Amino acid sequence: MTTTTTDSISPAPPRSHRDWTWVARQPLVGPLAALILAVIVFSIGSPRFLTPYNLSLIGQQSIVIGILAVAQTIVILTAGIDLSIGAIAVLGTIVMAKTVESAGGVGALLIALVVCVAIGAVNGSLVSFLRLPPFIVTLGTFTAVAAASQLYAGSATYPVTSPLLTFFGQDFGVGAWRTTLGVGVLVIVYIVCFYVLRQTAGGQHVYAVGGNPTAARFTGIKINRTLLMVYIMTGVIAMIAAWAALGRIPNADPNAYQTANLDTITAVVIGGTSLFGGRGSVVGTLIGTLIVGVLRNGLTLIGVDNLYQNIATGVLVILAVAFDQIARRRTQ
Amino acid sequence: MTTTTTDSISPAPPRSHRDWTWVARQPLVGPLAALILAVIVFSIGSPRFLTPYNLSLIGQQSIVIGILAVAQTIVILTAGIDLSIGAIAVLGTIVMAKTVESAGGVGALLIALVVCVAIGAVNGSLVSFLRLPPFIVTLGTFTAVAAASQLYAGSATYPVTSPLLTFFGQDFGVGAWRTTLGVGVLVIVYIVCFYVLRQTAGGQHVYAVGGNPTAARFTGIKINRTLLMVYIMTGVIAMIAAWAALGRIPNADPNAYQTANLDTITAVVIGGTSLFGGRGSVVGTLIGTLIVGVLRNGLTLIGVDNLYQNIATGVLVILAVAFDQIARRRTQ
Amino acid sequence: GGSGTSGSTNSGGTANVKVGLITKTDTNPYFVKLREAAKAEAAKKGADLIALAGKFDGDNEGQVTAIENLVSQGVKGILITPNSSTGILSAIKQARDAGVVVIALDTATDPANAVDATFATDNKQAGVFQGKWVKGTLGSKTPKLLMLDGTPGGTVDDFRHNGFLEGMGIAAGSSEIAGMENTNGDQTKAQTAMENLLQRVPDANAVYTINEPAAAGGFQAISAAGKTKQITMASIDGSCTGVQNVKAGKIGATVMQFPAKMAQLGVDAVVKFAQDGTKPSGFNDTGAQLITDQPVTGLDSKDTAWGLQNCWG
Amino acid sequence: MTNLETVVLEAHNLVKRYGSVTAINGAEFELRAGEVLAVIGDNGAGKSSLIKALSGALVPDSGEIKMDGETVRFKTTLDARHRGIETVYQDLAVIPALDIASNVFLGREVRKKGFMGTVLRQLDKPHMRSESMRHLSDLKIGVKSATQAVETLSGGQRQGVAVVRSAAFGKRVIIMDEPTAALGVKESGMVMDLIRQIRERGLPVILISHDMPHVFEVADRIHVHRLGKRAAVVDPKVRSMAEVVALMTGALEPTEEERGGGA
Amino acid sequence: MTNLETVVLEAHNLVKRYGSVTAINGAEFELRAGEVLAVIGDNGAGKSSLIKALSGALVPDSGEIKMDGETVRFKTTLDARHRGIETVYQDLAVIPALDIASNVFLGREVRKKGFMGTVLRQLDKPHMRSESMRHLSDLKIGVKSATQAVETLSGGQRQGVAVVRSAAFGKRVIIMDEPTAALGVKESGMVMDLIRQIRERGLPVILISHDMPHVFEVADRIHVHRLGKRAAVVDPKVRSMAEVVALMTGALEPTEEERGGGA
Ligand SMILES: Nc1ncnc2c1ncn2[C@@H]1O[C@H](COP(=O)(O)OP(=O)(O)OP(=O)(O)O)[C@@H](O)[C@H]1O
Ligand SMILES: Nc1ncnc2c1ncn2[C@@H]1O[C@H](COP(=O)(O)OP(=O)(O)OP(=O)(O)O)[C@@H](O)[C@H]1O
Ligand SMILES: [Mg+2]
Ligand SMILES: [Mg+2]
Repeated sequence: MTTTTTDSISPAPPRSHRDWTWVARQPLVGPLAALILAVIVFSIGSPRFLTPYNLSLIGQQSIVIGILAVAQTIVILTAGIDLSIGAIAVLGTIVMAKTVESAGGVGALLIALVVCVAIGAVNGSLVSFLRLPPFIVTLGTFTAVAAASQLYAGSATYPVTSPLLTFFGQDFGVGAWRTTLGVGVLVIVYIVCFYVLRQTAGGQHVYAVGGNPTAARFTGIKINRTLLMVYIMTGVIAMIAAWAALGRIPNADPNAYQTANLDTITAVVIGGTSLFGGRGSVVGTLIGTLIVGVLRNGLTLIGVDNLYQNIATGVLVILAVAFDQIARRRTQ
Repeated sequence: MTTTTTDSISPAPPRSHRDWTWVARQPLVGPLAALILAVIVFSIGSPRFLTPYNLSLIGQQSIVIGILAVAQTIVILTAGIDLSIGAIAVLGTIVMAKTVESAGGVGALLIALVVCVAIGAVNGSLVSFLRLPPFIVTLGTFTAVAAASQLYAGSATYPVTSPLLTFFGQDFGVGAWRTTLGVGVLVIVYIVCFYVLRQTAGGQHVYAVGGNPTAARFTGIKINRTLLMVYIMTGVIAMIAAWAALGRIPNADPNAYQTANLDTITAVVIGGTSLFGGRGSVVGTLIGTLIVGVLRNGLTLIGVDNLYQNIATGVLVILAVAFDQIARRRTQ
Repeated sequence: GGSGTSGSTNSGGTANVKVGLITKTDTNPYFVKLREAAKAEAAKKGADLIALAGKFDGDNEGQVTAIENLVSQGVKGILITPNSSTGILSAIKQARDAGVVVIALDTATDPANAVDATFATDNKQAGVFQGKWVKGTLGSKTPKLLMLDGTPGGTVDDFRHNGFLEGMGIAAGSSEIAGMENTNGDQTKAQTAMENLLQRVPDANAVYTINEPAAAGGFQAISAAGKTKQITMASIDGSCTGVQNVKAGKIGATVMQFPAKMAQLGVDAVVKFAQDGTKPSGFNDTGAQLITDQPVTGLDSKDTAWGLQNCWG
Repeated sequence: MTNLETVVLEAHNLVKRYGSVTAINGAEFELRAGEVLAVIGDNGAGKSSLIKALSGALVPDSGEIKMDGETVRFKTTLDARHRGIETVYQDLAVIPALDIASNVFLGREVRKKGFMGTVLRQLDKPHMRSESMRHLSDLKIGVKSATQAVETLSGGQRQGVAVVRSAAFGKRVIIMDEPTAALGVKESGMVMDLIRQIRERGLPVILISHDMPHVFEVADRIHVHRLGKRAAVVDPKVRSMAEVVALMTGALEPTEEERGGGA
Repeated sequence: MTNLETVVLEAHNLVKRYGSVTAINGAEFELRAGEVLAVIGDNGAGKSSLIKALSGALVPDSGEIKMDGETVRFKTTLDARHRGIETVYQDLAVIPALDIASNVFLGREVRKKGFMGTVLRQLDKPHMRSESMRHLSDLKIGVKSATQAVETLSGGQRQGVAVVRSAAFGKRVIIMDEPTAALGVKESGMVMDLIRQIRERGLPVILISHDMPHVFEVADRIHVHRLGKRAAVVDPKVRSMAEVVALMTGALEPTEEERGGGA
């Protein structure tokens, strides 16, 4: 696949040297090492940590933020940011819960999909056609959507019993290794988005639009269409997250997931994706999500209080990122 | 000051045309026009809006966020972001309130200054020497500092009576036009930072570091020192904001100003500063702060309900930014 | 959600009893008091207390995660100030199925029998006390009411708000409500909100506040506008700062709640369960007490001296 | 002067202002079928702005662009591309974080055959890589692998990637804005060869260059740009290098015919 | 070969690897007092990497750099600058949003005299502007005003700003990496003049260029770089242009003396 022409630089440094730098230069080594380290430490700290049940718990606790973080990754790859994504998912849960009686399970899902996609399309149109800063646009829709959720829910919460809406709460697995379908959805969303970003033209255009917008424009990429599609996709993913959320907590609550935006951005940044666009991957985001989940769970298992957990999480996240930087700097 | 050499392009389009684009191309026309428009609309909507007392109120309500937003602007100009700035200011108020009895007013101010600068220096060191993403670093210090405030305050609030600490709450003015010294502090902080950014070498370096870090490095700018100084300055400004906050509310509360980070970033972005660094000004931020303050005040005066106020603010902020974009696009 | 069952029963006999506490947030002074009291009680009884919390009011996901992790950790009992919703019910059910005793503190679940027992205040009743006092103080004046609310949709917020209106005898949406603003229970936001409200309704005469920080912010604005004489304001919480403010005349009256009492009762119940398997049950009202130095006839109240002895924080 | 050769691309009275700077100031332009037209001029004369207007990268304030005699309005580079105009821009239009193959095929990616390609829209990366490497080695530009990110290439290698892209895909007109500016002697030579090959394929080329020997080597006609407009079109067989440079700087006046657009 | 002329800047056995790419592969380097040394080589040969190592913009993995016979370690460009080395980089080191004057004086801003300058540290913007304009017009680079943001300049004008910066401030050594790549005929000529003037001032210049006529016009010696190391140093008075190009591509073997670093 690769041709070395005779004129290129001699590519023959001693093997031992090369092997090491090759590993350390991979963008995800840092976060991955941090994740593995955390797992090892907590396994020693608590005998319960590595049990199938507990690992399944960590997976379940990561479902909603994990799914939303995929969408956030794609938006950030275009040099954007989405502050409204959590609010869209919350509105999605409320729409599902309130329409399921009259419209039925499938109907409720479709209505929620339409609503989420419509909001995504509004974000996308403002960002692409009017070239407004995504921060302001999504802050605006965040405020508006959150208020709309409150008004629509009449500030009440809605328990959900429909088997279709809570479908992703069901168990599956083999022997002691059981988890919920929601974890499966999480995995599938990651695989699909990974494929789209890496193996399709649309994915390449996402990187191009974020990496060098002028160049993307010059090469004839339809920037507006790419951005619009990205925000619409965000709406779709938010709807999936909403559905999975009802599987995990069968209750639609306008006050839920208020920190989802910050949480998803944190997962994305820990995963090594640049906030300036054009660089990063969803795999990093998955690792970032898991790091946060493992810390939260592990610190509880070893009996650390919330207040100290917050401090510890902050410090450990900084360490994880620092580790990454240092590993990469050694090879520069 | 400017020499037109004979070889440069002929600069003689018809005057009428040039005059108009010149105005519309100024970076702050959009936000300024939006602010003026809002003022006009609210003046018509409520007879109380344009009273000296009400205008002074808007000024007072803008003091703390306005001062913090200056620091946020400088950080964002370096392509960074500071999520900890509100938490630092809150810790500042608690330190002042808790040390004033033993250390006296001046002592309390000095201790608070040391604490705020120390946290800023931690942020700055991690961002500059370890090259960690500012988002993660300041999210970490935010969590840690917020928790530290809770622990240090024992989750209680501290009323402040020291005349020095509440000094900026005093009135001044002529006739009906009265306001507090805090508004004066706000204005002074803006003037000083404007001067530093525009008229000193350090300020130029802030733009350079944010605009093109490689180029800044190649031209021999001390990037690390510049970044460190910026975050230290953030600490200083946070301490001033804390002092001014006690002038406005003579009570130190670990739960205060939780949305300060988002509020300052919003003001910065509305003011036309790019989140990608290197472009923007504190004047824009001041206008951004005032836009938000005017909307909040004006919407209450004309009797808009809270939830609808949120929606309206979101929409109006988007409109303000859209206005700016369209004005500038017409001239591109 | 959630799956499987865990071997959460405490196998080691030598270890201390482990008690989990989950509050709505870990920054609200009210919950901080509750946490501190629980810690103290646990220390006294030789139990280990792990304190967790949601990230914000309404963080169901955070509370569910906390329950799951505590069960996985192997606690004997969980004390929880549940969020508004029924959202955490299935997680509570799983915990109980795993042999953990679950006790609601401060706020009842819906339905109440989703937990083993409840030690709580009736927030609605507290709101009614506040409303009755304001109405009694206004006397024959037609109320022109400003409301400094908390967070839209919070259960406690709704209970207090509705209770207040009931105590005042005002229907929701009545024209006597001259203005409402959300303050998130934050002093700064409350001050800004009150400043702006007073610009719109300069002749307001009654103010409802969601909690004492909001009342402090409200007072700041009212006194700056020189309207302290004209306006009657009350609050709910019973923190020592709040009672001080009542004593200083900044707040007319406050309704005291007793977080420490709930926490002590809760910890005791779990320890007892660990010792002899007795499960607590039922709803146990820990009470609400109107505190004011300007009593209204026909309304039970205590003065600030009593309040300062019994306050929290 | 009338001429009998077919005009492929022409522009009349183009104007583009940036605030008080007039980058294009009533420029004329004419490209004939199958010719190599060099565009030369001082720095800041407006050459890049002119070809940006011709390729849709900027929309002129006024003036007219015609292709095959028909008036066209290019709002984006895509509009121009659909008409078969491919451009190498001076501000290199590459995406730093993407690899060489992705950059070469950006905007016209090749999908796999069969189910994976048509339904799942999977890219045929191996194909794109081998094609890119083939084109690059045609230009004797040595890179190690098509999976290398463009940001790790040397200045010249990057330039090579941009040249390859336009040369490989141009259907009607190929525009190159200083394609050899960063290239070595050998690589520049290959680009000159490439331009000749393109002309042999019958495609016209617009070449902006400051390198007079190169210009005189390949150009059929030379468009001299000065102060935002066309000052003259000269025949390199008639005018010497020194004369052309003098025309460019205004030291020499063009003949009436040259001023009007040449023969 | 020993030589009697003073060596100002030299490097021995420099190595710099990027993962599996070796950009500098045991390179030697020697710059003598008062000379113009041209560095030439194919794209990707490692010329830019070499001068980045010499100017502190990258830290080599191994090898030694000496200035005036004394070993130096440049960790940043500032270290090199303190020693009087000024560089024009190929990846233009300009700040797009700042104006021309600020770019020219970046990192060595001039403050006002008196109270405003010493206490309030105010910049002397009028002075910096007029100085920048003076330098630019010395190079015959026409720009409208020194307050124009660099991002609005044409490619060549930007290059001019970068050249002006180094030429104006170099004290011991001036390094230029393809300074004329984007410049017009006239402007390139001015840069060549400038290089001669600098030599007359007694300062040595390192010039990387792909333009052989330019190289032969000003260079005293030519350093030929190939596959990451120095292949030869030749005397332009001895070797012809064709021979040098052949050396560069490996078609011709250098003499023993040339291989060793020339006379
Ligand atoms: N975006 C812009 N804003 C303001 N002025 C601009 C902009 N782009 C170009 N200009 C100005 O327009 C003029 C022409 O620029 P252009 O890039 O077309 O020149 P050029 O002939 O290609 O020069 P070069 O040979 O140096 O590349 C220059 O004076 C430049 O400063
Ligand atoms: N940051 C980097 N990461 C990986 N490889 C790099 C990096 N920088 C340079 N290289 C590689 O090192 C080699 C030498 O590059 P360099 O820029 O020094 O070449 P050059 O001689 O200046 O070429 P040109 O004449 O094209 O400017 C090239 O093969 C390039 O791909
Ligand atoms: Mg150009
Ligand atoms: Mg180079």
